Amino acid sequence: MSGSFSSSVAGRDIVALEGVTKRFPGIVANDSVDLSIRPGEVHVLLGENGAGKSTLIGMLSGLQQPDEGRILVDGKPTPITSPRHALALGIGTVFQHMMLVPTLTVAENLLLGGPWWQRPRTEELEARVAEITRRLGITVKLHAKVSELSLGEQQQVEILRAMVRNSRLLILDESTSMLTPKGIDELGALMRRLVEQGLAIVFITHKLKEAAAFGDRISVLKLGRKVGEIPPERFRALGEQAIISEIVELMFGKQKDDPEAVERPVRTVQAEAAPLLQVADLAVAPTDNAPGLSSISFDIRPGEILGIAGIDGNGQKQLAEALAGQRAATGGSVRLEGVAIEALSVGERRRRGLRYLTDDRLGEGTVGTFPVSINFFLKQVGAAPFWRHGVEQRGEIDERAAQLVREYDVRTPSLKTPVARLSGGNIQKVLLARELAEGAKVVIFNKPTYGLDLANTLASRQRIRDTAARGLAVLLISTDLEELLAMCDRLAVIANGALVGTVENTDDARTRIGRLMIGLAA
Amino acid sequence: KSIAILTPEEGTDYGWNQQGIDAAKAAGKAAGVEVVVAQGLGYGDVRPTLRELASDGASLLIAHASGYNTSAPEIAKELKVPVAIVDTPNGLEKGLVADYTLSGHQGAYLAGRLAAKMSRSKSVGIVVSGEPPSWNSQSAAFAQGVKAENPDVKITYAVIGPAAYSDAAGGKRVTESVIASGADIIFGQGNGSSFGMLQAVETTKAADGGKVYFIDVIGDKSPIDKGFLLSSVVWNIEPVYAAMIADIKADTFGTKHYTIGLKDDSVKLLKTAAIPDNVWAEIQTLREDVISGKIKVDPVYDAAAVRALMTSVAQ
Amino acid sequence: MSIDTAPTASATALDATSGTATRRDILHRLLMTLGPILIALIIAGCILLAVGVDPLAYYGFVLEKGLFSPLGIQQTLTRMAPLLFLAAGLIVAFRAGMWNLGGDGQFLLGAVTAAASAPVLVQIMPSWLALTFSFLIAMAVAMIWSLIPALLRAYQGVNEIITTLMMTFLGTSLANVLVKLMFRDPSTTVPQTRTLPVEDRLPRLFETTITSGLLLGLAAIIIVHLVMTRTAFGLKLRIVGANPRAAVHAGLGVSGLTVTVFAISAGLAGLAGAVDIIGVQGNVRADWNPAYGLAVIPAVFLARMNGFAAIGFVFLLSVLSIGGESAARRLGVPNHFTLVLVSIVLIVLALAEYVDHRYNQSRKA
Amino acid sequence: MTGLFSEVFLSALLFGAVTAAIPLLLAGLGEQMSEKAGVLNIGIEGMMLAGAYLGFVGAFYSGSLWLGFLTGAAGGVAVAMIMALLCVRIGLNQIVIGIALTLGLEGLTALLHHFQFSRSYPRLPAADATIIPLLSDIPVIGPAFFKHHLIVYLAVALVFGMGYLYRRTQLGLNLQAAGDKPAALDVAGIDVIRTRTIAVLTTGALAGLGGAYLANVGAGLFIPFITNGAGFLGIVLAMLARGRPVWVLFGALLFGVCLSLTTAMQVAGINIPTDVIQMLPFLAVMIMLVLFGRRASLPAALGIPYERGAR
Ligand SMILES: Nc1ncnc2c1ncn2[C@@H]1O[C@H](COP(=O)(O)OP(=O)(O)OP(=O)(O)O)[C@@H](O)[C@H]1O
Ligand SMILES: Nc1ncnc2c1ncn2[C@@H]1O[C@H](COP(=O)(O)OP(=O)(O)OP(=O)(O)O)[C@@H](O)[C@H]1O
Ligand SMILES: [Mg+2]
Ligand SMILES: [Mg+2]
Repeated sequence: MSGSFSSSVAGRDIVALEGVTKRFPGIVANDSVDLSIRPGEVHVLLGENGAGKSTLIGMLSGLQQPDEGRILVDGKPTPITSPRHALALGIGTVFQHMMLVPTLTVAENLLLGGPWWQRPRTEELEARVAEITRRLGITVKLHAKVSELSLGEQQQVEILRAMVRNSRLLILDESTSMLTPKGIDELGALMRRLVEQGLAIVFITHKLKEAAAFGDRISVLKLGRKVGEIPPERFRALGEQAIISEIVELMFGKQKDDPEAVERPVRTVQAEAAPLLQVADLAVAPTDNAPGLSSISFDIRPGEILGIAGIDGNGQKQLAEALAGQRAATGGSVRLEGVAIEALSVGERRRRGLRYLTDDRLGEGTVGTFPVSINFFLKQVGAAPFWRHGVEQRGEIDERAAQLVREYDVRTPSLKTPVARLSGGNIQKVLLARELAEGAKVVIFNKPTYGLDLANTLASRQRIRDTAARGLAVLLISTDLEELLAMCDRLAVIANGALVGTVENTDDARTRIGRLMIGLAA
Repeated sequence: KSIAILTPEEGTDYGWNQQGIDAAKAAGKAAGVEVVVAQGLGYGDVRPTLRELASDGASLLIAHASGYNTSAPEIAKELKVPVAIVDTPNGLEKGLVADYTLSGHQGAYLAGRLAAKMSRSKSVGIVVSGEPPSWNSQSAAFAQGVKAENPDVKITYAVIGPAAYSDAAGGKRVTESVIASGADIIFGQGNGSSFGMLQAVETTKAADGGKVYFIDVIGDKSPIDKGFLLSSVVWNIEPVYAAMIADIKADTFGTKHYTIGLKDDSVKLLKTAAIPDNVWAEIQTLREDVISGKIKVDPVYDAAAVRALMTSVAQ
Repeated sequence: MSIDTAPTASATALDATSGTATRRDILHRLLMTLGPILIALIIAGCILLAVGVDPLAYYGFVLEKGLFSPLGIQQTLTRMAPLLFLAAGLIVAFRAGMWNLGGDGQFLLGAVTAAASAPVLVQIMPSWLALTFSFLIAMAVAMIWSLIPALLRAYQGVNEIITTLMMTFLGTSLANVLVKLMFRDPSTTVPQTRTLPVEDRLPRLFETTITSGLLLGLAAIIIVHLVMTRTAFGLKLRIVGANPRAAVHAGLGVSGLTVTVFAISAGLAGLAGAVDIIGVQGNVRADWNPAYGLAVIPAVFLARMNGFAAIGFVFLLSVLSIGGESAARRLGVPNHFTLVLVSIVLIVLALAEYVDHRYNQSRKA
Repeated sequence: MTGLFSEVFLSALLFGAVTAAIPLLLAGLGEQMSEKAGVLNIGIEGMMLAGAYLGFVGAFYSGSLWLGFLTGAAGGVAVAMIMALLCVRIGLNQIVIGIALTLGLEGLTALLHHFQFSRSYPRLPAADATIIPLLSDIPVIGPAFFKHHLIVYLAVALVFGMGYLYRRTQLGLNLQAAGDKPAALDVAGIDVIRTRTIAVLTTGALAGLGGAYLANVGAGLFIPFITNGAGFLGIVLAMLARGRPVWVLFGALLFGVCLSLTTAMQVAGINIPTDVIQMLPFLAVMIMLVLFGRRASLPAALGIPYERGAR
């Protein structure tokens, strides 16, 4: 693929890390990591949640300084002191968390960083963006406010921003997590074109197939240490399956072929049983920056997993929030076990067994500054046995929290650690533990594996299957079609706030869903 | 042995606080007792200071602010120390509480006569930074004096704000407006804000292009005057304090009201170079009439009554 | 829709420490408080030297007259009563992420209504009952006064910093209007309310001049502290404060809680006014505004919204204000110097906390 | 009663309204800039006092108003530097430091005044007015609005300059980003700390200038506590204006007009207590908030210190 090119510049690292170590209170996030980044290569960085990938990126982009070790740029030791410095060195980063100003337009965000006395050079930018987008085959709405864009669109803007800056090294931290399968393929093709033009790319993902498909070189981090590297020569020599199994071996130390390709277990959907959740003609008014919902209807029976597929930003969040009671519905009915609940509060719906696992873990799922232990019980504040007569029972809370930490394998320095300090995957485990606790009847999962590493993804999926197997009704919202096909009994497709069709998950489901998603009849 | 005076602000205001402190010092000196000055105490709770001064051995506490007239008698009873308070004529208690309700209304009346005589535009203004009783009585008497002298003189009355004592900018702004309404003599009352009034008078021309004059109250601002001070209703509180000290010695403290007035010059009009001698002579005659009772000036303390007087006067 | 998660987050940064403190922690905190105060005194001492006053003499008087003399300590403790109530009210609001900066308006309205009702009520019912009623009236009035900012924040998302600041300007004026026009004592020329006789006020403690309002204040702040740290209700408020979206997600009635928080906070401020009037002042004069709120706000922050620490800081403020006045008088410094002293103490304490925090972090890493 | 509202008197009232509005305008514009950049500047009252004091000292000793404005602005900047150092650089709590600075400057300026001026109470001569030809000949309006010191027109021009700055320049973008999402600004290569420092220092300069105007032109002298809460009004104005400088101007004028209204009503003999009239501007704004409240949103990162890479 890139052979001809990389051989010509082989051996010249743009950036190299030597023995880089970074510590945070209570944790060594990076432990003597060596890494070489070369032009013409897509260097894939893999690792579990909390392995230290983003920390490494933070040091490359000037957000953080290593405690030990050094960074070489063009062979010279160069402490990268600030993001500005990193940009000046030609290092452009698309961060894992959105780094756009929501109240500014796309154009203004792209212009951010110019000399302060200048008028923003909009015309110049427009020309430049037109050229880049044409080359990349994407479109961006330059004059839309960022807050009005879907997460996927925002991610495109961030990639575009790195391009506009003429980066020599482009870092993408989990940039595919918000994209559709088609978008992911396009991004892959784009990366290929960019490295062919001589750029270096660092690409972080949790999806091994992406790693195998787009990478030239793979490094694997584990608990802050680099545990292995597959250099380009070896990479090209192996097939996709071989690469994946080698990665899995590096990451988990055990051999297993494509771990994502689990058999869909035959489940016992009680076809004759009364639906646990019945939704009829649900409607929600649109807001400034989100589409509304119109006449959403579906049923879910006990033990059934209904998937909601669709491109991000088509009303998935609105649907989940309307069901959970967080968003006012303008019409329609929601019945839980036959009882109308559409007029009930969030808390009351939860007490009746409706659970909602949000996709916004830090924004609304947790209180970042509160300890892990309390975050397990955020939705049960005041309930026995953790509170008696309104008074906190710290012993009970800690005991149960410790139990949940074990049961759900939450990796945390202690129960008292503020939850925001955990990595994304571990925060997700806290949420799972909270939502699946006793009394659940219907569970809404919104992008449950977004940002999770492979092991956590698999574990979460297994939890969801177990949930259904216990006779609960599950609504699974995801932008990952593979995930939906691997999990669901039926799939509905959402587009522009309406369900455009529902299909049974049979062999031809993939194509039928695909047709629905691009606006054709199934 | 020693007496103490408590004032809400620093005794450098050429006004109420300074007059009180200076008088206490003078009276103390005359009687051979030490004077402790507690100034700048604000208008909050002065019980701590009162208690401390009493425990330090002061044998008379002069609570020189109407805001202190609840706390001081309480401390008097608690610690059996004589206190003197202001503006509370019915608060007397033998041996413990004496009142000195000071009112310069007689002087203000003369100031009104003076202003009416001297106003070229036949329009004078009263600017106050708040409406405490002692100011009200002077505002009212001033208006009465103006009208008695010449009913055709227009009086403009303006309050800067409810408690704009330190609002110098407000003092200047309101005074300028009042001058614009035609006044060429301003009768001004207000602590810090009165310096703003003075500044306005100094920097604003009257409608006829001439000087605007300022009549001050309580203190004597001539040391800082730039030639715009027409007069001042000056209070001399020393006789009051001297009488108090004497009453304590004679064991008659708390049995009488102390007042100030034209009679013993404890209220007097300040003579400045701006007042022609013939006018001054006329004012002196009027002074005799007030003292003799031929002219009766009654104090009006209530803000609403003062305003009523102004509007009725203004017509 | 970014209503104002803004100051919220900085509040919660402080809120993380709601856990129990060990003895060593307390000792450490004590050191980290006394040390900076010493430094602040040195800085302020330089200013004193510059104006020709012996700083040692000054501080000697501050300590003697504010702390070590029997009279001084009694005055200091008496001064604390309203401040403690205000601090308690601020703790509730700040922990819940509501920036109630309207404490002074609520305080004054509470004070005026207490002053208006108590002298009347004591004539028709037993004293204790009358005072209880006065307290309740003051609390209720302050609560009602907070309703507008509370509802605006809860249902319209209007930032409460603006509304409470404005309501404080309004409340101050309204309190004056009430004193001058409605509750004015007809027997005095000075516009003020009727005076509650000394014997009907809150009893003094033992043989001292310390008001029993101090005990009420202590009780209030300790109860508030325990409720905020140990109960489900307190946790709910803290969740709302730390992450309002998480509160919605968790099914908490955020709007209702917001109104409740404002009511409690304002109610406590109203009680502060009442305890000052019923315990000490006896009446309210027109244009009276001690502006305690402004000084208590930083104290509550420095205490990291911890009730016990707040007691300490309120005590410190009281010592400084009582002793500072006395020292200034004795040495011929204008009383305004106390303001400078308090300001320097606050800044150095804030700095010390930062240094301490940094040190802890680097040690852990 | 006919003579009461002569043209001269009406224009004096409006003139007074403008004079009273200018310090509020400058303070509000300054506060607005801080808030835009994410710093809640509660210490603005202290900055105004510093400006008032130093501005007066400068003008009094040099005899030049312009030098006074300069020293006043410098005084505001000096206080703002403490604020920037403590709250922006090292991230101390903005409310604690703001209140502490206000208290400290209240005390310090009163102290300095005590030692320096409390026996002489010096006063400045009248500020010389720049008379705008033609416009100043309009009856009532002319003398009220077009016979002010040059600094007044500059302050009004500044309103539009700020509007341009916020909407049309790179610095405007930077400020908004610093208030709404500082991390995004940082990774775009702009130093957040520096941006916020610039904003806070500008606030100091404007507040100091406002204080100097208040002392030198508004009052013509300095006395302790002369600002009387103008800084806090500036905060309210800035928050209500939601990032739009013209709204600060409208708000400041509203307050100024209400103050003059007090005088007008008294002179007209309308007997409403001054307390009630003083409540009017606040009541007006409260009613506006109740009616249009939802729109009063603030920058997302307001009051939160920025620390690079913090989680
Ligand atoms: N600023 C910080 N303060 C404290 N701890 C931190 C900080 N940043 C990262 N960590 C910790 O360092 C470890 C590595 O985190 P990092 O974000 O680099 O992981 P990651 O590999 O990117 O994980 P993920 O796949 O979940 O994004 C985690 O345990 C995290 O909790
Ligand atoms: N290698 C480089 N190439 C181009 N410019 C550089 C380089 N290193 C530093 N600079 C410039 O030097 C200046 C100082 O950098 P920077 O803003 O990072 O430093 P700082 O303000 O001292 O620290 P901080 O990053 O904490 O703000 C910036 O203007 C930056 O653009
Ligand atoms: Mg990461
Ligand atoms: Mg992640």
